[in-house]
Amino acid sequence: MNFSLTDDQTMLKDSVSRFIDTAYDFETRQKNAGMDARRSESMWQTFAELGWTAVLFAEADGGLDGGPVELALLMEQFGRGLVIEPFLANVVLAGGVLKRVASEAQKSAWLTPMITGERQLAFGYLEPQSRFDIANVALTATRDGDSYLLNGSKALVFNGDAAQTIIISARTSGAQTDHDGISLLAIDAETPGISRRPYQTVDAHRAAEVEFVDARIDKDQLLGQAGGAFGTLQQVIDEATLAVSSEAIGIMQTMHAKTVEYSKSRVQFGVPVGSFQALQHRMVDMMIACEQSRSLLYWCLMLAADEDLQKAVSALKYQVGTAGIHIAREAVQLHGGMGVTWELDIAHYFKRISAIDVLFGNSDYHLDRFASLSA
Amino acid sequence: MNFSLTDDQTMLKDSVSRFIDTAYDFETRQKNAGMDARRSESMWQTFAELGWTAVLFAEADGGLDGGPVELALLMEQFGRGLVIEPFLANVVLAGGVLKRVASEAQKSAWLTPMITGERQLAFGYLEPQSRFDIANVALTATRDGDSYLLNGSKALVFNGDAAQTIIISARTSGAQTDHDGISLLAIDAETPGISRRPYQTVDAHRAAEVEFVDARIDKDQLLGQAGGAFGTLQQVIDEATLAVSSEAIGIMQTMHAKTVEYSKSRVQFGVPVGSFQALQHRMVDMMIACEQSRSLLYWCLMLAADEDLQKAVSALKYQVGTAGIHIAREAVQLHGGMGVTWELDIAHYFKRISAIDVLFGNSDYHLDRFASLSA
Amino acid sequence: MNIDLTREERQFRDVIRQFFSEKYPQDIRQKRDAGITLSKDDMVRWQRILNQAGYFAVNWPVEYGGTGWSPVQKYLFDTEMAAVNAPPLVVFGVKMVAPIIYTFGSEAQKERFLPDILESRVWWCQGYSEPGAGSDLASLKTRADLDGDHYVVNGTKTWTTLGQYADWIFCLVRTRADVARKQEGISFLLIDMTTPGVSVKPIITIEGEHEVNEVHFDNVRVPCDQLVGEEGKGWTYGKVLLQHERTSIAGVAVSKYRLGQLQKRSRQSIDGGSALIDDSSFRRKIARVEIALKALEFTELRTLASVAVGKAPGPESSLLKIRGSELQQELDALSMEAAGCYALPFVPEQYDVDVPLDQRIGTGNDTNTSLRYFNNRKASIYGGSNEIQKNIIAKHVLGL
Amino acid sequence: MNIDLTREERQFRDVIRQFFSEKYPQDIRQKRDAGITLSKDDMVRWQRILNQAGYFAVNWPVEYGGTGWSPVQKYLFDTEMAAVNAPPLVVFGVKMVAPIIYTFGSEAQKERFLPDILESRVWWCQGYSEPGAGSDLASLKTRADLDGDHYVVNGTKTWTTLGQYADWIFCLVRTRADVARKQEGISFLLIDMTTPGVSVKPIITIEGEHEVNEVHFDNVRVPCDQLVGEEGKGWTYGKVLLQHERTSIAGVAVSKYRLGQLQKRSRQSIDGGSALIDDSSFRRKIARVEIALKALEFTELRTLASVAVGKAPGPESSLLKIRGSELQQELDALSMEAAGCYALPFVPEQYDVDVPLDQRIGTGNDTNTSLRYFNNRKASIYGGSNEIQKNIIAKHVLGL
Repeated sequence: MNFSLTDDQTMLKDSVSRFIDTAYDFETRQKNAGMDARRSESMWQTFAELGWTAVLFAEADGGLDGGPVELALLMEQFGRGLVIEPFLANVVLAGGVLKRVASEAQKSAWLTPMITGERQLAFGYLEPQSRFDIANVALTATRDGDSYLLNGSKALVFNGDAAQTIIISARTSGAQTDHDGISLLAIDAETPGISRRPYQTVDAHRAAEVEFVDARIDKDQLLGQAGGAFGTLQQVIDEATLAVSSEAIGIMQTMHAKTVEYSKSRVQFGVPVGSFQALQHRMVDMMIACEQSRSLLYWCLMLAADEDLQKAVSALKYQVGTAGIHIAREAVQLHGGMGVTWELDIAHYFKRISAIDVLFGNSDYHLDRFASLSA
Repeated sequence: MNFSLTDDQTMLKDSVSRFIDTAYDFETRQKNAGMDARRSESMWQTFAELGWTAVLFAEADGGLDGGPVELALLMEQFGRGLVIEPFLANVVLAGGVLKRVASEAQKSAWLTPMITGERQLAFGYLEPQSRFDIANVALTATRDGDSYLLNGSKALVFNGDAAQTIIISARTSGAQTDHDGISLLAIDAETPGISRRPYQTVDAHRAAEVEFVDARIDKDQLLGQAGGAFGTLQQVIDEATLAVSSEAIGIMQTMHAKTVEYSKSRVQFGVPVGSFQALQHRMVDMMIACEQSRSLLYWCLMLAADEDLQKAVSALKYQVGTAGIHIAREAVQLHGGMGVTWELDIAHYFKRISAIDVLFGNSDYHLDRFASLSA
Repeated sequence: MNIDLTREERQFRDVIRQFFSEKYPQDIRQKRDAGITLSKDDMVRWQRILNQAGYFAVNWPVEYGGTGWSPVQKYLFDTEMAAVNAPPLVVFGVKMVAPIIYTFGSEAQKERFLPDILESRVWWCQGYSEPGAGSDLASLKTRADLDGDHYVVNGTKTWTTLGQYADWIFCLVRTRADVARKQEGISFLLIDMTTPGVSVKPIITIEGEHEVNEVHFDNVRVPCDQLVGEEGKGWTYGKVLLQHERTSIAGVAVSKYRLGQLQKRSRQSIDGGSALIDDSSFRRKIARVEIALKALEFTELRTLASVAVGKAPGPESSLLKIRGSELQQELDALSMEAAGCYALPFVPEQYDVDVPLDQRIGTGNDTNTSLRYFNNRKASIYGGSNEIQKNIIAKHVLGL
Repeated sequence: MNIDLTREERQFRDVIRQFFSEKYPQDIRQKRDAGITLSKDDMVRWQRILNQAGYFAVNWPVEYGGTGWSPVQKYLFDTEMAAVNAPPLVVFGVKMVAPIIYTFGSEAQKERFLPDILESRVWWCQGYSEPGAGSDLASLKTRADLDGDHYVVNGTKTWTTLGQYADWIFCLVRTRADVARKQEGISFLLIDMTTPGVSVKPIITIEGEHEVNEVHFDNVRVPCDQLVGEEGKGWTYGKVLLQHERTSIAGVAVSKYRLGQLQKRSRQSIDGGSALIDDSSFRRKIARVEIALKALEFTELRTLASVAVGKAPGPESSLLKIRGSELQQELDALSMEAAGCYALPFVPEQYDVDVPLDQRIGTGNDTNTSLRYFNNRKASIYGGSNEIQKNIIAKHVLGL
């Protein structure tokens, strides 16, 4: 029984952490967040050069053979830095699909240039009506000779405005919420019949609503088996859930630390507000909530290949959802008026962690999934 | 809009309150709680002489024409005094059935002597399997000529050991959880075929498990319409729910007041523990929880005759259940070790309010009932 | 005990209800229902409509042009106004500074300031908090030094809501520093925002909107006749104000409207299948809020009933503030939950101009939800944070 | 990162598991499973069985007859023991006083006291708290005044668990009053309960059982060779003890067993129809506890892993205490909820003697549930209340 990192993992953690400290301060982040859809291209190039886009992929695919521990290490630091670069969309979501089911040719076309930073990817797995059910796929891909004809909508496609290639889940057979009959397809964003409506999200990430009207793609753009993609979809989303949960832990720990620091320096009634016992106990509760989240992350990391992983991921997401919102609200409250200003980073941590609760199913969704897997 | 009491109500309240202060101190209560099944007969006689057993009944039945407000006033003070006399069983439950559906002859036989304190009554509305569903009635009453033959069990029959007459719900037709087919019957406790297993409850009240094996009673012991008792049953249980909720408010307010007082006198680290801000805020939260409960009681009292009453009663019971347990736990915690001793009244308030949460459906049950009535 | 309205009260309610159904402008209503931020003009126009009907200065005595309404009448008015989602009044003039002026001001001040407030000709804002004086308001540092027949004001006020629209500001300022208690030496001053040396700097809040400001005073010369009441009594006046208009502090009427909207929203099917209300967890959360709101409503009515028989609302208004803000925030959170993923798009432009619902990102007002959710974290902070309210109750109610 | 056990650890676990399956007496097991309070004899007999197998002094060094186990081995042992619902050890001798004796005691004390503890010949109890010294333990007033080669002890100790069975008591007493800090002047004294002047008075706790006591000392003459270590160092020794054996403080293993029982219980149909687990609200509560318990288990494992690499468990044990007691109490409450109305009967006699399940009031162990629920409110109070634990974390971890 051993919770220590390997030397390589420690090096990775230190390098990301140092980068956040030295090259990704809040001011830089806010400047980049104000830029257009592509954000800072040079920043993304740096991510690629530092090898972070490669970590999660097999050496054969040009990757560094990292696993869930490496993912968690990266994401926790990204949380701490409030990173807005499209890592989740490119690497975890689209990359996660490609590494699992793409052919060698498909990998060369989309995965390799993503890893080098040359190509932007996105993954559309949600639709306006699907809420948290990834099997709720109404967008149809109808076989027509050597092509598929696509009709329908994808919602909240992260990085969907900058992406040159968009992977989507589509229904090739079955009813709207069937697990069977879902397929994965990679589509050039400029394909006729596709229209994108880009927007910013509350946490300064970028997304798009994507409409498909008789968009025609080649049958070679099918990823994996037609109709049999649900298992892959679930694995990718579970990995992404682990990723944002790790990010949430980075955010929680940061918010807690900043609140404790603030409480030591903010003087009211002639004393630091951190000397008030009611606030002290609340900051202890925040710490406990954060530590319990980290413990569940460890559980997930231990189980990475286990059949219980789904259950563990749901436990983790439930926990970071509830603990995250608890910690974030307390952090804002204990910062007083300053906590609700755009100027202070606390507000932006708050917004990111609020967004994370919604991503890939909220606390209630995962509590119910956990309970059903536990029964 | 007027929340004031009438002069008569004020007098009633003052008289009960004075009685609790002068004749029902904790020591007396504990002494009586240690007695056998009948407890202090003289105490019950006093209740009858003071007219409290008469308050809820029509003048024509020998009562004082009181309504829900009078009931709430009495019960709140009973809560404050941790009264163990069988008021709920005799007056609210059994009396509640009789005043609604008994014939004049039946009232003379059972209600009148109960009001004068000469006869003890009980009401068996639960069975071992029924949990909180009062329509779950498996005990059968089978018509056999001029008699009914009773077979089955009643659970947690309050005052069931002392009662000379036990009223029960019984199934005369329909399936086990049907609303139709439930009848109410009044039974002499000494009827052959009835066996009672008496016990004390955690809150020092008395109850019994009652078994019926071919117990034969006369058809005249049927109260109201055969098979049509569910509506009455529900009204009686709703009124009893209002009663124990009022009692709970008396308990909560007392626990809160005692905790505040204790915190002012208990010195640790050289200062009263009530000077610690974390505890101050928790005592404020207790006060708020108590006040919100009282507000919902007012809602119920305003609606007494309204169709929304069921919904309001469920809101109230949900609230006193959650607030009661919250306040009780905090009261014990803030009393420290003393809070978990038999010697201190706090422990006994804790147990009574815990019991009240279970009576007539717990918080979850009433939250769901409220939601279904709200939909 | 009797909650029934008197015949007069029922008639009053009917008249009010008819007024709202006839006079509440369609265009403003559409904006409100679509979650679009009102312009200054919208707000002024609506307040003037109210004033023409005699429904604006609800809290003022009749002699100054107020309604002279009873607490119950005010409660009914608030309830009817919220039921149609009409915009709440901008409180700084009519509800905040006016009572100070008509209670403690000179006759000249009453004549000079009250009519402009009544007719919404002058927009007021509030200068209480300072960067270093939040919960500990009495530690404020903005100085007003006497120089002939003027005060010279230097300092910074913050969290000044809608200060960007304001013509005048009422301030608590320090006129004496050599005092035993910091509450002493504070005075209540009215300042024209066009006076040289006054500057307003926007503060963008968490959700990205400009609602509050910092107001700087750099050697601002204020004529002494703009001092209200006695020098050094400002803290007392301010405190009276805080206890003055508390019957609606809980915001019950607005929360009830919002709960109703949320219930309506949650009964709609998302995709022809199940609705959110079919989720037992969400249904229970809604039920819990409905119960809590009913409890708060009756707490407010109990307070109102005490006020009606002549008791001043005391520290129990702290309870209303705490629970009121908590429930508002709970409704915010449930709205977020209902919106699901469509709580995430941040598209403020579609709420600045009138974008038709079907051309918006997301469904209905969902993408507006997060703005309110984030912004309203302030509800438990401003007006005396909930922690301060608990301190007040602990001290003044529990005697701790 | 790797949670897999080594081959040796797996073997160890298998041996332990076999031991429990073979040596855990059937009659004690039946009592435990039926919720019947064990007699003193039961407990002594079980501890002797453990000691014969060499599994009793799990925390002691080998030289004194201990197991010398690693933290992981202790964890595995606790887990296996809880999995069969075996009774936990009576901690006062083996886990509390013994480490003080073998760490700070004289050789003579070690020889005199340790073997009797090892073989459960002497029952110890704890004399720390006093009626006026609860959370503020260092304010204790029990005096030990030197008189020749004896201390004369006067005062009262309270919350002395199972003191009615005890032969000896270890006490913190004040040997000097003229000290700068109240923590100074406290000494650690071992007292034979049969010494004249010692009297034990039962305290009945909330649920009606006799578990704790007040112990009075009236001019009790204690030979000086029963002082452990140096005079005036008692507080230091006591604190070392507090941090000594914290790996099992959270009670995770026992809570896991109880959760399993509760899940089993909630899957049983009440009346041939639906089971409690079919109630979505109850199911979610169970799931929440399961998640929280898993989080706590991994928090404990993280602490264990630090201890294994040589780091002493510090203030994080306060976190284990807080969450551990909260979850125990949450399980108590859920058991109450599962029992429904059958939580109410108070029939202690059916748990004193072996009444067959089908002759009990209520179903299964339901009527026992409330006893545990009420009694266990102490979990957040004793051993340093959860408020004190939060103060410790605030000060020592957060630096507030």
